[in-house]
Amino acid sequence: MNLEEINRILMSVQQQCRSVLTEIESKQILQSIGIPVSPYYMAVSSAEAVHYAQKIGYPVVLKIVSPDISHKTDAKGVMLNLKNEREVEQAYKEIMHNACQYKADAQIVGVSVQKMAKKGTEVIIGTKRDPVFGPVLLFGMGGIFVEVLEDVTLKTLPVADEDIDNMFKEIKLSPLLRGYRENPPADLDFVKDIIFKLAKFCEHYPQVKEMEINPLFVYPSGEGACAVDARMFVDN
Amino acid sequence: MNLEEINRILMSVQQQCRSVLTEIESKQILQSIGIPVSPYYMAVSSAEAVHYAQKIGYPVVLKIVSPDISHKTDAKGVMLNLKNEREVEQAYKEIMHNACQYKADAQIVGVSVQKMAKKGTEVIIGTKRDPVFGPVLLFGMGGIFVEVLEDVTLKTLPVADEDIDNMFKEIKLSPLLRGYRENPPADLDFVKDIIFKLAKFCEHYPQVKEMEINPLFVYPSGEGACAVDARMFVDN
Amino acid sequence: MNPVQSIEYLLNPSSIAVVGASTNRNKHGGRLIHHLLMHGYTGKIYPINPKADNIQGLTCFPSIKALPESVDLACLLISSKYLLKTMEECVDKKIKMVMIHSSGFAETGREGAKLQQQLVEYAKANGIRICGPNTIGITNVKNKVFASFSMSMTSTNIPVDGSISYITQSGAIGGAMLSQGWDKSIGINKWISSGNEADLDAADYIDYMVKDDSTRTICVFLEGIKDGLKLKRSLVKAANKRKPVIVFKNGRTEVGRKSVQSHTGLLAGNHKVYQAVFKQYGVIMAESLDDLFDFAMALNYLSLPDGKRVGVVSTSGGACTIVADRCIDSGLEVPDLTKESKERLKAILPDFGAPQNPFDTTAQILNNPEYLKQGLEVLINDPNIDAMILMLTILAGSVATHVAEDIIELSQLSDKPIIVAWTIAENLAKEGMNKLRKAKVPLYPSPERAVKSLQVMQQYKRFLEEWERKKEVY
Amino acid sequence: MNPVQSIEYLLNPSSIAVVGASTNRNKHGGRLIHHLLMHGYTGKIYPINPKADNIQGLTCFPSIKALPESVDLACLLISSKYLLKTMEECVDKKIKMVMIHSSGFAETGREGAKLQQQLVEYAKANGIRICGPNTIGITNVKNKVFASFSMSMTSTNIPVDGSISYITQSGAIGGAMLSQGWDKSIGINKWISSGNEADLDAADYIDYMVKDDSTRTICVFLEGIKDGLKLKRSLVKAANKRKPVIVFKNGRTEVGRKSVQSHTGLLAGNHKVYQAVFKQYGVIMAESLDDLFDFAMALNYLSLPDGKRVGVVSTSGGACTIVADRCIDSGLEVPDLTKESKERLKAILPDFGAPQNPFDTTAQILNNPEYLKQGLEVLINDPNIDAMILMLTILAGSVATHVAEDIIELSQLSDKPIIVAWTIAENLAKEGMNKLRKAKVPLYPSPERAVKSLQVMQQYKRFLEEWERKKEVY
Ligand SMILES: CC(C)(COP(=O)(O)OP(=O)(O)OC[C@H]1O[C@@H](n2cnc3c(N)ncnc32)[C@H](O)[C@@H]1OP(=O)(O)O)[C@@H](O)C(=O)NCCC(=O)NCCS
Ligand SMILES: CC(C)(COP(=O)(O)OP(=O)(O)OC[C@H]1O[C@@H](n2cnc3c(N)ncnc32)[C@H](O)[C@@H]1OP(=O)(O)O)[C@@H](O)C(=O)NCCC(=O)NCCS
Ligand SMILES: [Ca+2]
Ligand SMILES: [Ca+2]
Repeated sequence: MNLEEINRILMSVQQQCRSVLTEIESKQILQSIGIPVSPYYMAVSSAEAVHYAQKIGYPVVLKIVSPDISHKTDAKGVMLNLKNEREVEQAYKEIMHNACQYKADAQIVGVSVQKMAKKGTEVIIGTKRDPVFGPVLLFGMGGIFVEVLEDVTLKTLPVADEDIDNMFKEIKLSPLLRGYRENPPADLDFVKDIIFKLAKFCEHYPQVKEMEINPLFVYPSGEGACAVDARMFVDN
Repeated sequence: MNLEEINRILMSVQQQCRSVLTEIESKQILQSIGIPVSPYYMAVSSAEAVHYAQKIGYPVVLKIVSPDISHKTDAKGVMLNLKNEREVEQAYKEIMHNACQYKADAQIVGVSVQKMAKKGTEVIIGTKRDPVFGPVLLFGMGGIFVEVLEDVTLKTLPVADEDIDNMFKEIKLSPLLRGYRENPPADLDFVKDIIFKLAKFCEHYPQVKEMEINPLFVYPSGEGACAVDARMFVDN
Repeated sequence: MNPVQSIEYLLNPSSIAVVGASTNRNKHGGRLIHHLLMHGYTGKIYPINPKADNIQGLTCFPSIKALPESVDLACLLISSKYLLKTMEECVDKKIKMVMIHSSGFAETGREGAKLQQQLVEYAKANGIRICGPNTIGITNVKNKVFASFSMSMTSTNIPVDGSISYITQSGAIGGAMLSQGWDKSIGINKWISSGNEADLDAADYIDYMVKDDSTRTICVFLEGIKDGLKLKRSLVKAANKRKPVIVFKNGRTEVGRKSVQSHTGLLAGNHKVYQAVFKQYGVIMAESLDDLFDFAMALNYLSLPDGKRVGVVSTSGGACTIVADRCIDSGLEVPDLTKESKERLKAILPDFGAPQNPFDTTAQILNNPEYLKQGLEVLINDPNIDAMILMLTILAGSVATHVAEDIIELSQLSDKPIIVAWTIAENLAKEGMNKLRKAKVPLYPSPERAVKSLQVMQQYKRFLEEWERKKEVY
Repeated sequence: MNPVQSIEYLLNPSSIAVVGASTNRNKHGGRLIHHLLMHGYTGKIYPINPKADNIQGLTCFPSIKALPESVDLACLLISSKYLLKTMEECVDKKIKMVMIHSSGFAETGREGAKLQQQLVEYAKANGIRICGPNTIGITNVKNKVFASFSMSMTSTNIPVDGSISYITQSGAIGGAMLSQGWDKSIGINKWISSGNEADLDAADYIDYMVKDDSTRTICVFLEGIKDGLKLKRSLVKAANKRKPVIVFKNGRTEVGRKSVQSHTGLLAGNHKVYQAVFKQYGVIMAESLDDLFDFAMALNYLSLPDGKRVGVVSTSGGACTIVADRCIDSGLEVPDLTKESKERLKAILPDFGAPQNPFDTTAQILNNPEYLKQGLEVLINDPNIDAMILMLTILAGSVATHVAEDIIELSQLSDKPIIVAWTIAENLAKEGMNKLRKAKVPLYPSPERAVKSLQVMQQYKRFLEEWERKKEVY
């Protein structure tokens, strides 16, 4: 864990009396605890956006970055699969426009330019603080499943290796993780490692009230996983 | 219902002492009872495949057609999203090769060239004959869900309007049908109409033992649905 | 003779011949005669046994042929070998209805199945109907007909004003549950052990019960059915007459199906298809054995609730919470009370009581049992409430009897259903509990069983509304 | 004094002062004294009541101060207004453990919560521990301590050799279930109504029961907990000692949580998080109230099964199917028997019997009750079988008693668990059923409750194996 980096970010959020970290700040923290994220850059103009898009390599994703907008999709602040300069410029303008429509007074940090991550099995990993039992880990299938099916399972800390294995078995769609029909088994060891890292981070920083990686793209065994979107909330 | 067309197909299958209809035969029957299918042509050479692909317009799908191969994906006999001539030719050769690998003695009718249907909500509709209660209708979410979650519901004939409405409510993922987050509600009236047509067909032709449309792509309300794959089994 | 008429002879015979009657009351033939006499059967009993001339005080005849007159019902309790000969004598004697208790037919395999088939063909050809074979008997409490050798017939204080009918394809399970139900004063009036259903089957018996005015609710323990369409026709008749049919379907899993096949020769069938049929035709599914009579009590004694808003009253805070949780988890609601109701509750409550739904009378009820009745009255008359669930805990002796009387009084004044859960050892509140049972207030030993029964009533109400809209298709 | 020592004084007091004792046996103070005397409490009882000098034959003292010596336990049954003064007297008298029965504290809202807080602070400052307030009392059957005014104390033939301990945060639910459990001869030995848990809480009581050698199984009726980490520490101790903890968690839904809050002042908390904790720490969750003692019976009396392969024996084909279905639906298996077992079954069976698992003795058992024992013996000794479920139906009278004796004999010979479901009216097979209960063979009124209890044993076995692998992390 890269403690200075984490403390720096948390300190700056606190100074701005904020309790919500931006996606970028959340991803920076994930990186400093050893969790891979899709590469990203912060652009504050459409030209910068194009510059970074070329640097990362198409296709790219543009997302609004603002502490006041946590549901980016509702604010139409996410443009996927942008394949060339023109589309990036167009997307930048639209995102900025939609953000004002959505929340006129929102403080806009800029637009993040991210690599369009390779499709993987979508899962969700999170932590929350329960008033009675302390930090709680959450694991479930991502996207529509987690909401419609509520296909999630919880564990409280401290948590053992066997408990994480149970998490993978307890969810209804667990066959999808262990390889189903033509899709190969997911890299669950890698996911377990991510969960342990989040647990350690959670214990180390009690001021972090809630954290969510949704979605985490999990690739076939041996190919790891990638945090595609993340949110964090701190006590203030 | 176009009875002559149906009788013609069933007669020919019977003459060949077959109990399994090919995808094409099944789709012809669906069309003659008024159920839309993705446009298709039968090609018996890679040149014919390219010709039909241009006629339908890219992207296209190529699928093996053989009464002895009902699980086409297991036989690697399905190639999706073919965008140009070269890909169609390549796909044709591969499919034929895979089919022999899969079942050397399989009687190959040819390769069907189909329009790559616009993505919709995947559902599964089927009928089966129960030894005690006669014809039974099946409805559920398509693809992986139906298998891993067994998210299906049954009704026996005769069936009323209210029973079909109940089918749409009884499945676990029913919120996905009634419009969820950014995806609009599915054209359930159209699906109901398809189910009634299948029920009538089933009562009319008791020799049809089992039938399955998997997947049926359902589009937003008012935009109908399209049977993308179908199977039928008859008593023989 | 059509099935319904023949079942009239089965359940209301004015005369019964018992072939294989015995003086020995440890044998089936002896027990059946004893049970008929013990419960005061009013018709004529003709024991048939070549070796005896008097059985338990009744003149005995050597054979059916020797009978002075025909009889409405012949109970055949002799080994399958002699059956065909006895059937011939029955035909000659113009007997229309026979109950064949002997086992050794389809339930024992191919040989037995063949024998059973011969029997059925002979009966069909000669206009005689069969209940069974392999049946443990029938009961019609109101008409004092206890024609069965099941030990359940030895139950005491059997309720005489019942209107629940119970059809079972398993004699042993049927008898076991009948004894439990009667022991709890549940009004099971007509009982039919249908055995292998070689001739008359569950659908025929349901048809009879649908027509029978003294039957309000039909319970069925079902292992399998040969003619599904015939069953559907019977269920349509029940739905049209708004008579609830509650079914426990046995043989749901692969191992269960094999077990049904090997014990009855019947095909248990595809459980998912049965569930679909039950849902379409309004059959209430008993998930566990207890559900059968739990649901029958609620459906039989009470009028259906208008909606799913439940008023909860209890003598304990913990109990209020259990019932509230259970209602929400089974799709019922526990709504807030109107402003007027809250005011009326405040007026009768001690200072620390909370005027809300669920309403906890607290232990104050021990000093002032009136609380419960006053609380109940406010909630049951609240327009936001469709039905009441009342959970009693450790009220004993006189307080308990007093509370029971109040509940009975209120349930007669309102047609909103009141269901009672009473978690206490029977012997501590015997008198109060028996008053509730006599007054046909549904009483359950645990909160979960009480809530489930109310939920089923509400589910049946919604089915009847749906049935009105769709019945012409059926 | 640490919690475990103080609870020793609570459950094994050699002397008890009852402040608010009364001659009037309809008042709580009168009932508590009466129950102590009725069950032969061996220690000294000091009733405290300024208005009386003799209560139910015991010399009465005007106040704690007036007592000739200190006491191990003081039961305070006076209105909350006088409590603080009485507590001061207890401190002067060196009394270490008080049980405060009075309500009117946190469960009544902010005022009461403040009063409760004052009480707790005073007690802490002066080294006195509190059970309650708002507790209905405690029981320790083996030591004849029935210090409670709950009506459940009037239960008769309470089993004296029990080893189940039951902690409840709801006095009324606690008493209601205690009376039901004892009525079924379930061996509940120690019982604690913990009330508002202002000082000693469920975690403390679990710690005590884990250390207590006469406790084999711990049941808890839980509404909410303030200190979750403390509870986790207690569950670790229980797991390390392989003592099963069974919890019914109340307040699971939104409405339920509000109800717990308004009746106890406790926070019911997030039910999903509680479920996660219970799964991680091996707590067995009672889904319904009946589950608490159903599971306790199986876990307390039997050794855990090695696996999930179940042998099913019944006197009825229908019952075989119900149990088989239920086993499969709850993740257990009903495996085939070995060739040898099948041969041995064939040898003892009449021609038409089927040598298989599930094994149906058919009604032949009435003529030859030995069948059941012989069948049971073959299955329980089959290497493919880890546990037995036996379902009896309508065996009555002497046959029933005979069969019960056979089952008891077999269960003593084998350490594979045998669980019995007996669906029959109690009065028809009283003698047989009581023999099974006395011999500590788990007996259930329905097949579903029997299978669920075996499934829980198997689940706990798997937890203990997992715990060995992961306990150093905890
Ligand atoms: C039908 C059945 C009970 C007869 O068995 P049983 O009582 O041992 O047979 P018995 O040979 O003793 O015959 C019974 C009586 O009928 C008499 N009997 C025999 N043949 C007779 C005949 N043709 N006509 C009249 N009486 C006859 C016998 O003498 C005997 O009387 P007794 O006791 O005074 O000597 C037996 O074959 C059977 O099927 N048992 C299972 C029944 C069952 O469990 N059914 C449903 C369970 S869900
Ligand atoms: C504690 C409680 C029971 C007392 O109520 P009560 O019995 O009506 O109160 P009383 O005023 O009658 O006092 C009880 C007795 O103590 C006596 N008493 C009163 N103050 C006393 C004092 N300071 N010291 C000793 N005795 C006292 C009274 O004279 C009375 O005796 P009596 O019956 O011989 O006259 C009541 O306040 C209460 O809290 N009830 C709810 C208890 C409960 O249900 N707890 C848990 C349920 S889960
Ligand atoms: Ca009424
Ligand atoms: Ca043993």
